[in-house]
Amino acid sequence: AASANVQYALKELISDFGKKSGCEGVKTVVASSGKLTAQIERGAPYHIFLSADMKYPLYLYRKGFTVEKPRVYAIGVLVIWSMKGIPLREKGPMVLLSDDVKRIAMPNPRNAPYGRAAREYLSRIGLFDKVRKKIIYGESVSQTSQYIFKKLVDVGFTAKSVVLSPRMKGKGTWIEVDRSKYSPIKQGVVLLKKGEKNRCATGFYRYLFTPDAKKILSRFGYITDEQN
Amino acid sequence: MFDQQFVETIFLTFRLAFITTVILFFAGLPVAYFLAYKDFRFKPVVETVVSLPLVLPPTVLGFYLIVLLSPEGFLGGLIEKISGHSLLFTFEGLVLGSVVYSFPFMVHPLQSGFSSIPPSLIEASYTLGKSRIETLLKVILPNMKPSILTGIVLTFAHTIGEFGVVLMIGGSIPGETKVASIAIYEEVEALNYDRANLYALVLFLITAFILIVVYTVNRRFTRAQNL
Amino acid sequence: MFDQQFVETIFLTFRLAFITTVILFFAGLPVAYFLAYKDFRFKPVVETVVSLPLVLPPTVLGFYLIVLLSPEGFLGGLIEKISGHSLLFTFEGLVLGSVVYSFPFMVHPLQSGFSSIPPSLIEASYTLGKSRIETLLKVILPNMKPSILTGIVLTFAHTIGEFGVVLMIGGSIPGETKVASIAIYEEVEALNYDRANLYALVLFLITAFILIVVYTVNRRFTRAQNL
Amino acid sequence: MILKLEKRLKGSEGEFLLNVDMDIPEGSFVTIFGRSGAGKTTILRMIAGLEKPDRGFIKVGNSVYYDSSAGIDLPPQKRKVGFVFQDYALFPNMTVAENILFGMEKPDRGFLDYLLELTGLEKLADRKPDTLSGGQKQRVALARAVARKPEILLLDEPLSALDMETRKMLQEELQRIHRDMNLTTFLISHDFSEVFRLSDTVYVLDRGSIVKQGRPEDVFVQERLSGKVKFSGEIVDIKREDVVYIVSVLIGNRIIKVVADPAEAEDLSIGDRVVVASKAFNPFIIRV
Amino acid sequence: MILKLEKRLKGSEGEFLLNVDMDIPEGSFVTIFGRSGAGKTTILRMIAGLEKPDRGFIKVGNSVYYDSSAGIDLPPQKRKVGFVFQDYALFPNMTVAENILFGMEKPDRGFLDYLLELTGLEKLADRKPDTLSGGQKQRVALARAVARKPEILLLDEPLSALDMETRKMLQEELQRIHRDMNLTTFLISHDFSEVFRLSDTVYVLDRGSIVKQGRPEDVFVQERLSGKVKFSGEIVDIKREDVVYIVSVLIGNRIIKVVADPAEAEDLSIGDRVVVASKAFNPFIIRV
Ligand SMILES: Nc1ncnc2c1ncn2[C@@H]1O[C@H](COP(=O)(O)OP(=O)(O)OP(=O)(O)O)[C@@H](O)[C@H]1O
Ligand SMILES: Nc1ncnc2c1ncn2[C@@H]1O[C@H](COP(=O)(O)OP(=O)(O)OP(=O)(O)O)[C@@H](O)[C@H]1O
Ligand SMILES: [Mg+2]
Ligand SMILES: [Mg+2]
Repeated sequence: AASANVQYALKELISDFGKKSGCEGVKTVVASSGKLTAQIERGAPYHIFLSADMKYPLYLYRKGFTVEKPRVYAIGVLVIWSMKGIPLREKGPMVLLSDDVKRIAMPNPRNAPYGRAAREYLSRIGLFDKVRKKIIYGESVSQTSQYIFKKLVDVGFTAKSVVLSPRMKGKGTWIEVDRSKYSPIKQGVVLLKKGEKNRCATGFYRYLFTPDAKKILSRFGYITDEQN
Repeated sequence: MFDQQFVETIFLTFRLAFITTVILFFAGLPVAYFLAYKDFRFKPVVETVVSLPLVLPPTVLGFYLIVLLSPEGFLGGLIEKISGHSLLFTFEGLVLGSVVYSFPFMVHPLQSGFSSIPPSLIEASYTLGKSRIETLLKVILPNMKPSILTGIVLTFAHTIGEFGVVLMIGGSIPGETKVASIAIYEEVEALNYDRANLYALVLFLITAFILIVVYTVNRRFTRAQNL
Repeated sequence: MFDQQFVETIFLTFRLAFITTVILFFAGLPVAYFLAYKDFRFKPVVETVVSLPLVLPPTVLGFYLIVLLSPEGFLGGLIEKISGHSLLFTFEGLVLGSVVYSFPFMVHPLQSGFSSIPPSLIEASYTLGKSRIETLLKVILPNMKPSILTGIVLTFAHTIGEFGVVLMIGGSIPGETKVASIAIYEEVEALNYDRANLYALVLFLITAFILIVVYTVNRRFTRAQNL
Repeated sequence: MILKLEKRLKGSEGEFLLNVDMDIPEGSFVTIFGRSGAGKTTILRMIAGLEKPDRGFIKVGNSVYYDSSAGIDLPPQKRKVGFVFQDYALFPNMTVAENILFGMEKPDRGFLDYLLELTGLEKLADRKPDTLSGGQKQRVALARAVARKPEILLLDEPLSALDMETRKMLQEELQRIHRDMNLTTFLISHDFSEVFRLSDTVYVLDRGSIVKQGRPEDVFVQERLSGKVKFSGEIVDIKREDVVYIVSVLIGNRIIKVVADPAEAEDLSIGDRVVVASKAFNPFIIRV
Repeated sequence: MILKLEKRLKGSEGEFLLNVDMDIPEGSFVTIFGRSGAGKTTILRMIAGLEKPDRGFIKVGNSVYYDSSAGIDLPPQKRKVGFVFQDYALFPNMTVAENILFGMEKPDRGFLDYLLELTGLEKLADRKPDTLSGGQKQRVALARAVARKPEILLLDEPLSALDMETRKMLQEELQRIHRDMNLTTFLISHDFSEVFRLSDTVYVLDRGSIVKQGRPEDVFVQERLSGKVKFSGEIVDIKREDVVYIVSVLIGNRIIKVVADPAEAEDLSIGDRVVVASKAFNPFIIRV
């Protein structure tokens, strides 16, 4: 099971892992972290849970559904993205204050880590209260990305993995925001008790921390431990 | 416990359900009337089109609505040209989305209600010089109360519970488009089960209260004959 | 384009919708019959309870179902004790969830259909020595076809489109619980709009085809009299 | 069969008590006669089990259909009655033939054909009731009620929508059915001739109570004369012819022309109800 | 008014063509008489605009209701007709009073009270049709049709479910309404006396064609005699009394007892249709 925003990278990881280990056809189930957590709690037959943050894996760990403590397999990177030609590169984040920007999308901070990061970032640079009225909340990173991509909003916050995804690559303009102005978006993974006995599951879990995997992850816009 | 945002959200929810139901009743009536009393070649096609919004997952329907309503979309452009602003991420947009999504829930029961009226009643009204409209209001509608009730209850309850479309085209703006179903969803996602339960409970109680009143009043007027 | 998983998913979707509709028809009939023909004090309460599943956002309903059906939950424990395995994350579980969620869509139209039958027809059948069952099958049901159609179409289409409950208690397991609505959701989430559109289109076309056939056959039998 | 029924009804002149007590030999043909709203239909409905008396007792042959004191109340299905409803209550989803077949315990094609022929509906066998004329519907209702081969036949104005000719024919058939199947038959009718022709016993009901009962001729005929004759009728025309007036009086379906002198005629006008009498009347009978 | 109608119908003996051509003076009272399924109701429905002739022409006063060649087809609302339906078609959601009021162009309490009294429904004014007896429903239907003060009154067996007494009373009222409001009235009835009492002209319809027309007495009465009398009737009883037989013959609602000698009586049996004749008959009239 994996939360939505890791799935592009996940596809590559799985095929790479498949080639190397012979575990073909690792199946993925994609939903939001909250739903997956609720399901796992009730005995969903998942082996590994790749979350978009640490909260959900920790929750499951505390409740005793995991084999060991959650580990960080990647750190997400927040970007501001626009399809409407807002001069992000030139003016930086302050462009959000301009009248050209009427609507700003961000994932909902209540349940999406990228949303929390975006809000924290805006508060730290003192913009949050000023742009509050312009904000539209997307349910998830991907919905927020849709809002941006469909030009329903002028700019928006999303994950770097989105703008680097095969479909979005090269569309619009985006900038990374100052990484020191928000707490790192640690993406946690846990090996679930149901997967403890499964050779492929444990194999894949271990594979996630190999350099091969890290290379793929960083290609998709994640920061992995070494670079940190 | 019941902070201001909570109350605001609940209120917004019932406002949306109420407005949607009212609009759908008046929008659904002519369509259902037409489908029940006219026979034409392509009627099955029209009936199918009426049912189709149901087939799409609400979020997907919401997605297509976004495409349609976005300033670049056909409808969105038109609306923006006329009214000066877009419907997306506004309460009006939510109403539109709910209306589209719940359309079949109103039209179908009304249509089957219309077909259950004995034609001789309608003929009698016509020969008494009453226009179609007057016949509709005074003869047809009062004699299809169970179907009207079905349409209204299904639409109302469904609009309260619906969240896919709303989630898509609303943007969860507190006081404007953040209705209870979305609030509950968010709370569940955030693992705040207590608060989700509270929302659900309040929603449940208010709706249950409304429905019990409706059904009790209805029972007064149309007592079943124990057959 | 139509790889095996695609076909499998579409097939699973219609299988779910079909099974759910059949179950709901037979489960909804007695409830609707009872509500239409019996009058008792707490009837408004029962009617309200029947409508309430609608009020909850589907994912939330799904959430509560999970809680109920989990091996620790009351019902789940019972089921596991009896059948030896849990319903959660299985096709049977999906069916159960859809049945609960779509219940009002079947019961309401049937109930209003029952009330539209002139009591004298039922009396006539009784005096001809026909039992309640035979009267139901041969006299009542054939004369409330529009309502039955409404119930079936609403349930069927709604089950196809529903994804909140299914997502929650199904777990999106390919070939077992991953129905089209979820597939679409996942593809949209993954920004694979083309594939999402393809799913939606195929779903649309098949359902449209089924509905057009149903409506055309129905038109044959119950022609509207242009009034 | 024994029939003791009590039920409060709301009529056009306020509440009243329907209260009847009848002891009817099995196999007899009983007519209930009375004004609109007197409670006739209600009696039949209670016999059929479609309505519950406030108090009462119904026994047919050896089986007790209803007994309020013993708490017995057979459901309609268990009472072997055939009911022709005042509003027909045909099943719209079935054709004429299917409606009739539905009445039978097991489908009997031969009997169906017989009933269709009896009611002159052969050509309409495959039509739905919606497209039938009033009289045609009524005939289907009759055929369907008989199809069940009931013990008791309850006929609520079964021929009222029919023309004289069809009606006479069906009356004869009803009589035959009644005799052949030894049915106890209850008829509600407003037609004197029908009542005379068909029934053994007439009960006249008024506001829920039986005010008269007996053989039709005892109940309806006040005068019995053979040498003298009196007909009541109505003046439909008065015409002057030379010095006398010719007064046309409608009696039954006949017009009698009576010569009246001007003094007499002055008193009369069209629409008056009159009696035509004759002192010297030597009737003889010619068979037709 | 002029009425030319053609329409193919499917009857009990196969298809037939309803084809009538009537020229009716405004204000007259017309009866359509005929067998079940002859097309009577269909004619009224076409006049009211509820059914479309295949071809035809309907003109009332100066307004053309229907003209197939000119493509004119007024909707029912524009035709000022009052229709009493064979199946009443009362509005179940309205009380008796509301049903009648609904028929009026504007509510007229006084007229309502008059109509309620006329039909003897005062006490039932607040009842819903479901709880009425057959005859009560029929009276509501009549009151509602009249309430509109129509130009043409179309009565499809409007009194068939009523007892003689109520029926006679309403016939008189119908006549008065007809005269007072100068209505053109069409009546469908199977009751001879009703037809005689009420109508100026009778059209006898058979399988869609008019086979006879004229004044009631011309259409129905074959013999005209005053010194001689003949009544057709039916034998309801034969009893031996000493050496003679007393034969009871039902004529209209009367029983005539005729003395017959054994030779005569041998030939007769109950149920036979007979003619009672008398050579010497000196009728006189007594007003009642
Ligand atoms: N909708 C219809 N479709 C086909 N045939 C019809 C339809 N309505 C009536 N008919 C047929 O037309 C004929 C005339 O019907 P109509 O109702 O005019 O008869 P009627 O003279 O009023 O008879 P009754 O005295 O029995 O009421 C009947 O044989 C009937 O079966
Ligand atoms: N469901 C009911 N509730 C209250 N009153 C009723 C109900 N059904 C019938 N009545 C009343 O009971 C009385 C008797 O009705 P019933 O139908 O037995 O009359 P009826 O003798 O058959 O008259 P008709 O010859 O007019 O058919 C009527 O005055 C009627 O209004
Ligand atoms: Mg009656
Ligand atoms: Mg007729």
